[in-house]
Parts: sequence; C-alpha cells; structure tokens
Amino acid sequence: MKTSAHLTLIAAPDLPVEAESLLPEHISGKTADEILAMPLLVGNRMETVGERFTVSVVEEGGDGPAELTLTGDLTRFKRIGEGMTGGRLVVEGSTGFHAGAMMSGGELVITKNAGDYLGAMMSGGRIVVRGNAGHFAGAAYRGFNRGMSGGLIVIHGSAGNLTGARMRRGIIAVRGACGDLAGFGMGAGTVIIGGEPGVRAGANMARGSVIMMTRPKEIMPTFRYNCAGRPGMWPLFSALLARADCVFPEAGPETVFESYSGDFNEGGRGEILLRRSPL
Amino acid sequence: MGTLSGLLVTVRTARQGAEMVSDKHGAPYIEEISTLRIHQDDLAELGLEDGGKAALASEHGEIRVFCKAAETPRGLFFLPLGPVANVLFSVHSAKESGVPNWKGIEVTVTGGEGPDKPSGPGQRGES
Amino acid sequence: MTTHDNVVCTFCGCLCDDLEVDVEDNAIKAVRKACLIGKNKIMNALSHAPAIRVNGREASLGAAVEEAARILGEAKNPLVYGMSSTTSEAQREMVDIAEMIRANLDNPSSYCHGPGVLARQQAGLVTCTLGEAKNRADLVIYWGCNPVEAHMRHLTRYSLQPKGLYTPEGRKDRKVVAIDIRQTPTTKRADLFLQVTPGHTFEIASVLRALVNGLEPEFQDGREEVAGVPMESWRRVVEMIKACKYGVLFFGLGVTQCRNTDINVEQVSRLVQDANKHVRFSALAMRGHGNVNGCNQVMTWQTGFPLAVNFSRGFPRHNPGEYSVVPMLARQEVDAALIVATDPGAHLPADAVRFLKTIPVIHLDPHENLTTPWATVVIPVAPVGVAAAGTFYRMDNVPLRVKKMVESPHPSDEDVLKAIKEKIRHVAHT
Amino acid sequence: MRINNVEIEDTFAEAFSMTGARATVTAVSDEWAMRAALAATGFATSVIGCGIEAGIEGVTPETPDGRPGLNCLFFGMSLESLEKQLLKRIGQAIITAPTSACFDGGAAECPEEKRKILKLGAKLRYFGDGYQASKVIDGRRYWRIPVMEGDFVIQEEFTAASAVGGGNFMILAESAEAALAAAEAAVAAMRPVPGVVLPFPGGVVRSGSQVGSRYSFLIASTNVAFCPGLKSRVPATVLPREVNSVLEIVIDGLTFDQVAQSMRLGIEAACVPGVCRITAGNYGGRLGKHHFHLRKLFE
Amino acid sequence: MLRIHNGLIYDPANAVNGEAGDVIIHDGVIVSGAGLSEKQKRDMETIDASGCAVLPGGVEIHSHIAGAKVNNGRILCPEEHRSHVSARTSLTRAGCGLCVPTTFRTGYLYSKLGYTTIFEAAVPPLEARHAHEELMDMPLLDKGCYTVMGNNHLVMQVLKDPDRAARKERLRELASWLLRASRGYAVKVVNPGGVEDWKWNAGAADLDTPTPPFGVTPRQIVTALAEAADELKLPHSMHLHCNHLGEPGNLETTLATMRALEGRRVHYTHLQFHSYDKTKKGGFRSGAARIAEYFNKHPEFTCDVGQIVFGPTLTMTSDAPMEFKLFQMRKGKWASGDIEMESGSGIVPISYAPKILVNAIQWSVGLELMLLINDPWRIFLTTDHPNAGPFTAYPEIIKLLMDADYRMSWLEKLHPRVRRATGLFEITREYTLEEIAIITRSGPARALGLAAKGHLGAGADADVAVYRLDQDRRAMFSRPVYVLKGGAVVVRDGEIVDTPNGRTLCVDPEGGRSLPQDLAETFDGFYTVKMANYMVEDEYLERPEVVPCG
Repeated sequence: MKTSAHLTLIAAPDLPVEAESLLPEHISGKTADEILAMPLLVGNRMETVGERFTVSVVEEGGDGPAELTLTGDLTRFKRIGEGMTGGRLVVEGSTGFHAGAMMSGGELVITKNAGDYLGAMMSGGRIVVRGNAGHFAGAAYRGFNRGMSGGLIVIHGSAGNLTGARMRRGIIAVRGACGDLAGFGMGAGTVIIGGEPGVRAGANMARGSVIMMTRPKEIMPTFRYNCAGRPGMWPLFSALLARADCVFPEAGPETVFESYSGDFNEGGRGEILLRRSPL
Repeated sequence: MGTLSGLLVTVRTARQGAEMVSDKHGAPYIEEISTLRIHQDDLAELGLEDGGKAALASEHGEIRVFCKAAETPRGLFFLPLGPVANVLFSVHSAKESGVPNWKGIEVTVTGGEGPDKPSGPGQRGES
Repeated sequence: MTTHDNVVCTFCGCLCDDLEVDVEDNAIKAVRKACLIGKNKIMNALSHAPAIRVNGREASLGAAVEEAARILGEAKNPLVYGMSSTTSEAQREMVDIAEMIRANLDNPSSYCHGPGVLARQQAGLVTCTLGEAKNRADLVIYWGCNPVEAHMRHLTRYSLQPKGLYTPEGRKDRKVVAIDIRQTPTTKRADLFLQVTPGHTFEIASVLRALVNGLEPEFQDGREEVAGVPMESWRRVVEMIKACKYGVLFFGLGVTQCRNTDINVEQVSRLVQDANKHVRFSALAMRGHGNVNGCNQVMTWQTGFPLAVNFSRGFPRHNPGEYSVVPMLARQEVDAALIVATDPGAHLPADAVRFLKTIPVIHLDPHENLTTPWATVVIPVAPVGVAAAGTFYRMDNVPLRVKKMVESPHPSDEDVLKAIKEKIRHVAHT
Repeated sequence: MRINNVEIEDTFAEAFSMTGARATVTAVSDEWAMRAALAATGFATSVIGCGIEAGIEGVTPETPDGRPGLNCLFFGMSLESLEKQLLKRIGQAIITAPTSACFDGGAAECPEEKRKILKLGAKLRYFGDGYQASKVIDGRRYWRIPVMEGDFVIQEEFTAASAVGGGNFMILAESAEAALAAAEAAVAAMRPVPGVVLPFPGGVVRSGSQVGSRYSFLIASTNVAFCPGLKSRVPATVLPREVNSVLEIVIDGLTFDQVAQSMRLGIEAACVPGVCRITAGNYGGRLGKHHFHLRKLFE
Repeated sequence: MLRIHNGLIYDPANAVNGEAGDVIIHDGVIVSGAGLSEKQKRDMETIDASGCAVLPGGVEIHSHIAGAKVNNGRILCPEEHRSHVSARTSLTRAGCGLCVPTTFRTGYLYSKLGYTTIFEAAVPPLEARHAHEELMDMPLLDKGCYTVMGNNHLVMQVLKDPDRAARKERLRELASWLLRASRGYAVKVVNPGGVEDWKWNAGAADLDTPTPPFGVTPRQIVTALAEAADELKLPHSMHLHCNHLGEPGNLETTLATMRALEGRRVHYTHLQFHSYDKTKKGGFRSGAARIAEYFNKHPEFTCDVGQIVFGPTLTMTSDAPMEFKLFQMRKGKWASGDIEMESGSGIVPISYAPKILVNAIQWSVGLELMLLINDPWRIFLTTDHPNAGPFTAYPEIIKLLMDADYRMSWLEKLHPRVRRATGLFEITREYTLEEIAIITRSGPARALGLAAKGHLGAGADADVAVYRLDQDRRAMFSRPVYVLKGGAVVVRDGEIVDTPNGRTLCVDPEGGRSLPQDLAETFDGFYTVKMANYMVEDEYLERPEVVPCG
C-alpha cells in the first residue's frame, strides 16, 4: 500500500520546532492517529505532531513510496526532510533550518522559502525550492570538509552565502541571485547561478565548477583566464535541469562561456564558467 | 546643510573604553559614543565646522552625532561602539555566522541640529 | 593601607598582571602601571552598583534568586548568554545552568571574535603566546586592529617595544606592518602602513597567500591592485614575511567582522600556515573583553564547542547562525534570558534590545549599565579581579588568577549562579 | 513457401554470438555528427579483416546533451576485442572530429544480465594528460578531456551486451541489375529496425565467403558455390540455371529478435521481379548458435 | 564496610592470581578481612562478584585529556563531536566527543572501562592552571599531570653552566620548582631540544644536535633531567618522548637515547612511535624486535606502547615540529601553539587505515612490542590517547593480546606487504588475565610510585573494577559490572551510578621553593607574566594528595 498523508499546521509556533520525524518513510503504513502521536521537539519540550497539526491519510493501491505533504507557515520548523531516504515530501509553505540536510534519496519540494543549511551534506535525492534558500545550501556543517556529496538542489529564487561551500559532488542550481562565496572550498561538483552572484564565488576551490550566467563584480585574482568557448558539459547540465523544470533561458546549447581556472592557492584545478553576454 | 552617503564603521576609542568602565550613564561616555570621526572635506561638504552636529541615518534608525574631523578616508565614517551606534544596526543584518555588519553599514549624514538633540543612550530607532 | 602587587587587570584580553593597587578601608585608593581604561575600571569597580530588583522593584537577594530560578525553570527556549567579563569559575556555572534548563548558550564572541574561533574549526591556527612575540618576533603585522586604543599596553608589553630574549633592541629589532582602512594611532607606529578599502580582507589574504606560495595573481580588469593598494606594496609585505625569522600577525575585529567574517580568518589562517613553509609565523586574535577567551575555553571543555551551543535535546549541539545570540534575537525565538557579565543594552543592535525587553531577562552585573534599567531581575555582583577571585584567559590562552582585594557587599556572580542553580534543581525535584 | 512468387528456401541463416555496444555521437550539427560517426564506423565490414563490425544505427531524436547526434553500433567477437577497437575508433575518429561528444547509447533491449560495462571514458581520459576532469550527472560520470578546439566530453562507462552477428540472407536473381535492385530495396526496408546494422558497403555484400581455402595461408575464400561464373566447374554449386547474380545482406544486431525482424523486412522487400530465390548461409549448425529459419520468420 | 564477595581476584602486586575471595572496603580503603568473622562479613553490604574477575581500578599512565592543547583539539573538531554525544541525566553532565571528549564525558568514559586514575601527559607550566581547571571538571578519577621541561629555557640556561656539580644542583632545584609551580607530578620531556629548534625553523633534532642559542644537546637535556628526577626521588621517573617521533629509522635515535640513559630510571612513552626501522629505500619497517631485545636487558626502564587504533583520530602533542611535518603531508587542518620559554604544541587530525601500509606496520609494531617485551611490569597499555587512537579501544587491544587467533585473523585486513615488514604474525604469545591486570593497572601504578593504587591489598585505595568473565575479552573489558572509586560504587552494569570527584595527585619534592637570582632575572625579563602569577594556586587542586618522594 502506498501511504499519502497531508498534515496541516494549526497555528505557526513562536518557538523553534524540530520536525526530523516527519519523513515519508516514517509515515508509511501509519494511521492518522499514529502520525499524530509522532514526536516533535518544540523549544526544549517534547510534544506530539497532533498538538500542532491536523492530518488526513489516504492509503492508495499499488506500492510506490510514501508521500507526505505539509501545509502551513513552517518557517520555525527545522530539519524537515532531514535524512530522508526515499518517497516524496512536499512542503506547501516555507521551512526553517536544515531542510533536506543529510538526505540520501527521494524528493523534497518546498513551495516557498527554505532556511539555512538546505540539503547540507546531502548525498542523494532531489530538492526543489520554489522560493529562496538561506545560507549554506548544500554546504558542510562546521568542521567538516565534505559538504553535499551527491544529488540535486534546485532553487528557483535566490540563495544565500556559502552556497555549495566545501561540496564534494552533486549539482546546485540557483535560478536567482546568489550570496557570497558560492562553491567556497569545493572539492568537486557544480554550482550554477542564474542571477547576480555575490563576491568570492569559487574561492579556495580545489576542483569543481561554478557556472555563472551573470557577471560577478570581480573574479578573484587567484583565478586565471583560459578562453571563451562552448564547454561540452553545459548542454548536459542544461538538459538535466530542464528535466527538473529549471530552465536557464539565457544559456542555450550554443552559449559561449568564458573559462577560468582556479583557485591557484589550492592547486588551480577548479573552474569558473562565466556566460559571455551577447554584445 | 548638505547630505552625504557613505559607509559607517564602528570602532573602539581610548576614551570610549575609559569612560565605559567608569560610568555608562555619565555624560563623557555619552558624548564620546556620539562623536563621529569624519574627513575634513566631508565635513566641509556637509557645511559643518569641526565639532558640528549632524544626523546619521541608516535603514534601521537615525541618531544625532557630533562630527569630529579626523584622518579618515572620504566617505568612511567612524563611530565608537555603543548604544548610540547600535540604533543604526539591526539583528537582521547578521549573516551566516551571526555577526551584524558592524564594520560597514550604508548611512547618510546630514549636517545640522535636526529636530532632536543628541540624547544619549535613549536615542531611538525608527521602529 | 595595603598595596597589592602583581594585580591582574580584567579589562581586555591583554590581562596585564603587573598592576599595583593601593587599598585602604576596603576602598581602592590608587592604581599604578595600568592603562587609562584599566585604571578607571579598577578605580570604579565598586561604584554604581545597581539595587537588587525584580520587575523594577527592590527585592531581597533570596527573592531575586527565586524569581530567576522560576523564570529559567519554566522557559521553553531560554537563552543563557554573556560570561565575557567574569571568571571561568562563574562560566562553568553558566554552562551547568544552561544544560540543566536545556537552554541556548552563547557568549559575545559570537558577534566579535567568534569568527576567528570558527575559522579554527575549519583550518586550525598557528599561534603562540604573547611572550614569543616579545622574545622572537622580528616582524609584526597589525591587521584590522588598533591596540593603541583598545589594548593600550599591548605594544609596550608584548608586541612592539619590549626587549625580548632575541629582540634585545626592542622596537629596532622589529619590522612592523599595519593593515587598516584608516590611519590610527597604531598604524602610525608601523614601518609600512597599507590603507585598504573596506570589505576586502579575504582578497588581501588570498593574494598574500598566492605570493607566499610563489604564484602570480592575475587581474581581469588589468588593475594591479588589491583593496585599493598596488601589488608592489603587497609584494613588499611578502618579502618581509619571507625575510623574517619569526613573524606574528595580530588581527582584530577589522578582520573578523569584515564581510564574510569567519571565512576571512580561515584565509588568514591558511596564509599563516603557508608562511610556515618558509619561516616561523604565528597569528593571534586581539581578544577584547577580559575573559571572552575564557568563555570559549570553558564552553569548549564542557560542551565541546566554543560558542553557539544548544541543549534543547539534552546534549550539546553547535551551530553559529542558528544558536548564536544575534540571529536568535532576530528570529525572536527565545522566551527568557539569563545574561551575565555582558551588557546587551550597550553592545547589541537596538532592535535586539527592543526584543529582549519583551521577555523576562535576568541580569547579573557589578554596575548599573544599559541593561539594568529594564531587566526583569537585576542582581548586583562583586566585581571580579577586585572583589572576587577566579580565572581569566588571556588572548593567547594563558590563564591567570584574578584577585580579590576588597570586600563587596554583593556576592560574586559565581555564588549567585550557584544559588540560582540550586534553586532550579530544588524546584525541579519538588 | 513463396513471397511475390519468389521461393523462400527452407533453410536457415546461421549467426553467431558477438558483443555489441551502442555509442551516441553528438556534435554541433548533423553534418559533423555524421562525419564523426562515419569515420568511427568506417572500414568495419567484417571482423575477419577489420577486427570489428560496425555501422550507423540512425539519427537519435534525443541525445544526452540535446545536440544533433547519431547512434552507432559496434560488434566484436569478444568484450576485449570490442573495447580495443572502440578505444581506437573513438580515440582516432570521434575525439578528433570538431565539436563531437560521445555517450553510452545503452542496450535497453538486452536483458540486464547480458549487459557488461566498457570503461571507455575511464580509459580515454588519460589523453587529457592529467588535465582531464569529470562530472557526475544523474549518477553517470562524464569525462572532460581538454583538446585544441575546446573540450571533448565522453561518458565514463558504456554498456556492452551479448549480441548476434552474421545474420544473413542471399538474393539469387536473374540478373545483376535485379539482384542489386532487390538488395537496395531490402536495405531500405531494414535500416529503420533499431539495434541492427548492415556492416557492408551500402548494407550489401557481393563477395560472400566460404570457410577455408585451398591456400593454407587463407582462412576464407570466395564462396564458390554461389559464384554464377563457376556453376559448371564447381560441383557443389547451389545455383539453378536461371540465376546469374547473387548478393548477400549481412546483419549484426543486439538481439536475436531485432535481427529476425530486420531479416523478415529485408526478405519481404527483396522479393521483387527478377529475383528467383532467397536463401541463407549456414555451416550446418556447427558454427553459430543462432539459427534464423527463413520460413519461420514469416510465421 | 563493603564486601566484594566471591570474585576471582587478580591482584598481581600481591601475587594473587585468580583466587576466589573477598575484597573488603572500609572508609574508601581496602582492609584486611583476616580479623573478621564470617557473620561480620555476611552482615556487610555485599556485592556479589561470582563469575567475575576482580581487579584494581585501571591506572592510565599517559593520555591527553586536559589543558590548552586538548581544548584546542576540541575546538578543531566539531565534526568529531557531532556523532558522539551524551545527554545530561539526573546524575551526569552532558558532553560529546570520542577522540577529544569533553571533560565530564572523559571521566565517564574512563570510568566505564574500569579506570580510576589518570595522568595528563604534557602540561607546560605556563598553561598548567588551564589543565587543572579542566581536571576539576573531570569526575570519577584521581588525576595528575606531567610538567614538560625538555625545551624549557631555564633548564637550558642551567645546563649551560660549565660547573658540573653546580649544574646538577641547580637543575634539581629548578625541576623541583617547575613541578611546584605547575603542580605537576612528573618530569616530562618531549622531543628534547627539537621544539626549540623548530622555533628557529630548524630541522629535526638528533641526540647531539646543539639547541640554539644555548648549545645544549638533547643528550645533555635527557641525561640531566633523568638524573634530577632520580635525585629528587620523584615517585615517577623522567617520562620521555624521544626525538624523531614517527620517522622511519628512528629506532637508532631511540636506542642511542636508551644507551645514554642506561642505569637510570626512565619511562619511554608511546614507544611504538619510536621503534621504526627503515628499508634500503627509506620505507617503514618494524624495529620492534631490536628495541625489545635491548629493552628486555634493562630493568631500569619502563615504557608504554601507544598502540595504533584504526579509524579517525587526532594527533596532539607538544612535539610541534612533528605535527608541522604531518600537516605538510596531509594538508587539511593544523593547529599549533608556541609557548614562550617552555614548549610548543601541535594538532593534526589523522585517520589510520589497515590498508595503508605505514599504518598497518605501526599497528603491528605496537603489538610486537607488547608481545616481545617479556616483563609486563615494564610495558603498559596506552594509545597515547588520542594520538594513536581513543582510549575506548583498550578492550579491543586486550583481545588482540589475549587471543592469538583473533590477532592472526587481522592479517587479511591489513595491507598485504605488512607481513614482510614486521614479525608480528610469527608470535604466538597470548597474554593472561594476570598480565592484562599488570599492564593496565598494577604495572603503571608501580611505575608511577603510587603505593595505594594498582593493587587490592590492605591499605590500597578502594578503586576496584569488577568484570564478568567472558572468553570474548573485548566484551568482558568493555563493560565492567562494577567500578568502585574510593569505595563508592560509581559504575554498575556499565552505567554511571554516582559521580564523586577524584583527587589531584601531586608531589612535594625537596627544594625548589624559589628560583635562584639569575633564573629569576631571566623569568622577569622574558616571560610575559609575573612569577607570582605563574605559580598555580591551591584553588586549582581538588582534594590534593601529595604522593611522597623517595
């Protein structure tokens, strides 16, 4: 049986809530009452889901992974979708910190904004944010040197600082503007930025790519210019993102990118690709 | 009286430190933390004498300060840390690591007395 | 009259320990050898003590402690914060209370020098005690700091003038570089002053790293300059680095509070590591409040993390930005606060203070300050280093014991905190 | 059995097991994709002399990078020989072609247990002399090799599958003109079938061979039993009096069914006036394990 | 009175080897049951230890658990803390970390292994106050710390004195003063001369490399300090971390050092890191056999092993130049701190893996030393926590020592060339329970001069560990049934049930009340703290206990 559950927030809380229990794989096969009895940490006290949400559960035929929908202003809800391994989790609203952090599979969709550490250190699966994301999307937690290591994060709005910082694989696409230090210290992977990038994109990268559609104010002097051309990988990224409903209309397959290598302080094996805007 | 845009930087000063540990409600402390260091030419552009009064505004609030000519770059203004400067800052300016932008916030300086007099730590932000 | 020798000043991270203090009739009569700030601090240590107050009304210590315990015990997401100007003994009690009430625990370093500590989590730091600067440093770099005004005796005691074991000529044996966005009394003491445009610490450190590593930077706009300073000057700095025997870089809030905060320090730390491939080189943070470094030390040995810790699940979790004081206040997500030995009324943005006024705040401080007028529970405490003893950690991690020279009518904050803790424990058990 | 009055002989085509792989070659235009594909699949008519058999399967409507592209099929006698040839052919014919990229075309039609991995990109990447870099997209790794024109992208792993080689039929016709017309019609009908290629020039072979020779240094020689000019001298001739010309169509495919389907379409199309008979080559079942009984194709 | 009843008692110091009997405790001390009637015994509070081995509480002779360097390590590794946490309970404090656990958690983790006494291995006097502050927050253990002196300027100033007799006398005074100033327990020497050399950016120090600008050699430093420790009759000998730690071929330096110190009491710490031979091409080989052969002939020496534990950990040592070398090999994180006039420190995270040949050899060298040094009273179990791995791996190491089949089963997990580089897999020796009791408690207690530790005879501190007998020795030693600290049950069935604080162990050697004039002048001139503020005050010693000299 495939379980579909829909939780609706009764009222937005004043205190931070930790909702790592609300995963599709956790609701699979559960009744409404069982779901309402699941734990939520509100401030420093343990409560139940039922104190904050109403629920409806539909058991459908067929196998399929579970699907969970959360509706309401979940801005104070942290860790939604953290550690998710499969299924589909849809948030109709905004989330707080750590949405989809450490996830390894499945799909997380957030229709509004996400907080900091979206998909931090995730290893697989897909996250789609229709609105904006906070800082550290796909980044590493403090002290770690391996951020996101696989999967895809699509942010239709803007993203904050240190997007993809120290990431080791995977793809982050930011349709809108992006904060400072995108791809800082990355070891591999790809960050694609549509809108205006912040400063220091790609700083300290050892490998990996930062692809920018909009010219940043400055390219770090520890990067060096290579050439203008059509990188063979761009069409592949473009096709992948199109499948995820994320289109960069300014960059068709024929788009010419300027290529820079860096950061030479870390060996210079990374690259910045900068879309050459038509004159 | 003119208006200038620039970047405000909060700093430590010897007097601010010395007065802070003496009496935070004392007049010398309040005077020191209401004293803006500004380039001579900026001062002239504002139509102010050394020691003249000005209003300093950021997107978060507005304060009254005394302007003191100093060897600072043009367009960069320096104000001692303290409750006066704090009116211009906001918790919402803290980025990923939780540090507000103490070392650079866009402000406008307007020369002149303005509607209110400098009033020390009680100076209010806009909202 | 009694003269106390070797008194440790508690004002800044220098912890000068050579002060002489005259005491007569339980009053400080004179302070010698201290800087102006240190002298003022000790001379005024016993003045302007607030009354014990609960909700604005004077109260007994017992009633204040009881109310504090009640507020903290009931809070669902409390903040325990401060500690920067008290002893590590009191700090240890703060951590215990924070654990007990499952609070968020932070200290002022989270918006001052915390980025320097966070950078150590990612890169580590090559550092030294101040005596190595005194005895060995033939190159000193002041970057984004102005010790002449903030750490007044730093230059004479530690970094610029002292005659050290291998720097017998003092200042003459040292090359001095200053990097700042404006001229300061400190930059005027330097052999080479690089006046930089604001917000470019990271680029400066990157380019210095490149030059130290023998790489030639490339400027896309053709302007051979970084932060408004021509490359020639940066090359000179690197030549000085490579030519020295033992370099020490002192960095201040100009580095840690510059755009991208901890990442700047991470790059500075990498620069220092890179420099060690050629010469010996250390970096030191110019810590501000007397024992703010102690907060980081105590929190680290008790919780594992130097700042921004949360106990809502009973075990320590750390995440700056999530559990640091300023963003928590921005999100208005705490419902009570215990604030000790720091003055948010003077140090935090105005909107933070406005929010704190809407929740119960317990405040311990030796003086009337800009928080005491509105805090819910105000408990005056004995000023440490004057009327209470305990441990302070210097900016270079050297711990010193501050002394008790006079009696205060008030208990130490360590004692008040212990009382509050016992009361909370008692309430929890009954 | 007769189609359009052409006798379908009651015999079978004997085909053997090969290892096949499909590569998708893309480029900035159809033209450059075609040039790269032609070069890569050129001179690959028979494993006997070329080491590999290959051909262009056709234009692919969807390529991984969204650019014009062609699928090419390659068949070798073993995984090793296939890989060896592919490394040479991609290295010499595709990397070298302007704007080209090369991707695994997969072998979706083959059962999973019959698929194997060819680490082509993983081995060709060393052409990058240490400057090669990779990207992983949707779990697949692509290598980017810097070249003078820009960069060359190749997938790390390609799929190989056990395949069927040497499917065939022969057109026995009254005249050379009729044989050629029939062969052309057959090839046209067979080309659209996915998973198969006809490796010989234009899909047609005029010089079928027999195993062995009177000369010890040759392992194959002209198929004397089918040479019209030798009818009188070769007792084993299989050609009736009215047959004056024979052409053969050879088919390699990823699966038995694909080969069978293309044979059926080809034979049907070949049954035109002037064709006397359709037959097929076999070795009595001794050589290959895949037997295509011509008449069963139409059941 | 409390009775631990009917356990098999392993008390090697009193030659009791697995005999069933009672251990009787009164007032925190073990007392003789001789005069007691059966009824008196039955009426006592009794712990049933049937089916259990009863051992003295564990004594840790070398571990990095407290102080500036350790705390720096904690700051360096938030990622390490994230996956090892313990929540506050009604009894215990919250904490985190495995390789660098927080102080409270360190106390709990050691206690849960049956350890009751522990020594922090390297404390520079200037930062001693910090170490003591942390030790005060480390419950359940008696503790002390070693004072580092091997690169101390005052020591080298004294050693420059050409007058041999004066030199000796003055050094003894100075060592005594340093111990007093830092409230230390023993003289610790780390890479003598080498740390100071590195402050001059010089290469690694050999035994006879003069240290600039004093011109004093490591040989002079170690011989003089060993002598001073002997003459002060300190309970523990000089505790020596030799030069060239971790380098292939360093056994030559180690052997030369040992020869230089022949006839004196010396403890060689983490000997594993100093027992490497090298191949013709300069690669790693085990030198354990040669070291053991020499060591076996010199009963004046003791050592601890520093056994490698596979997995991630943190290296942290006063041997700052060694850490710099390690950083250059690994990039990543590197913390370092030079300490004026005294020492340095360095920290680099590391991960030991069985398939890395060097690590596999290091792992084998440690076990070889333990199996080839035939007197268990002279080699002790350590992991140089956390340098070679966390101390929580002790039960695993005990299993490796006691179970030869298990040890052999590791061969296939190791790098295939390890067999050529070590002799470990030719050794069939298995440790007995008695020998384990020696290398984990009785031996270190004796080497430390702790008369009341490491045994269960009358008068001993009632620090006792009770383990359920189990052929799987790892399981057995992972989870004591009971641990008693000073007579109080602190662990039951592997869980903390009480959290009394232990005592601080220190020494009161003769002399050293003040510094002679010339040294005091050096101090005043070149330290940045006043001498009065240098001396660690009584407030930093929790229930101090002076262990007598002589």
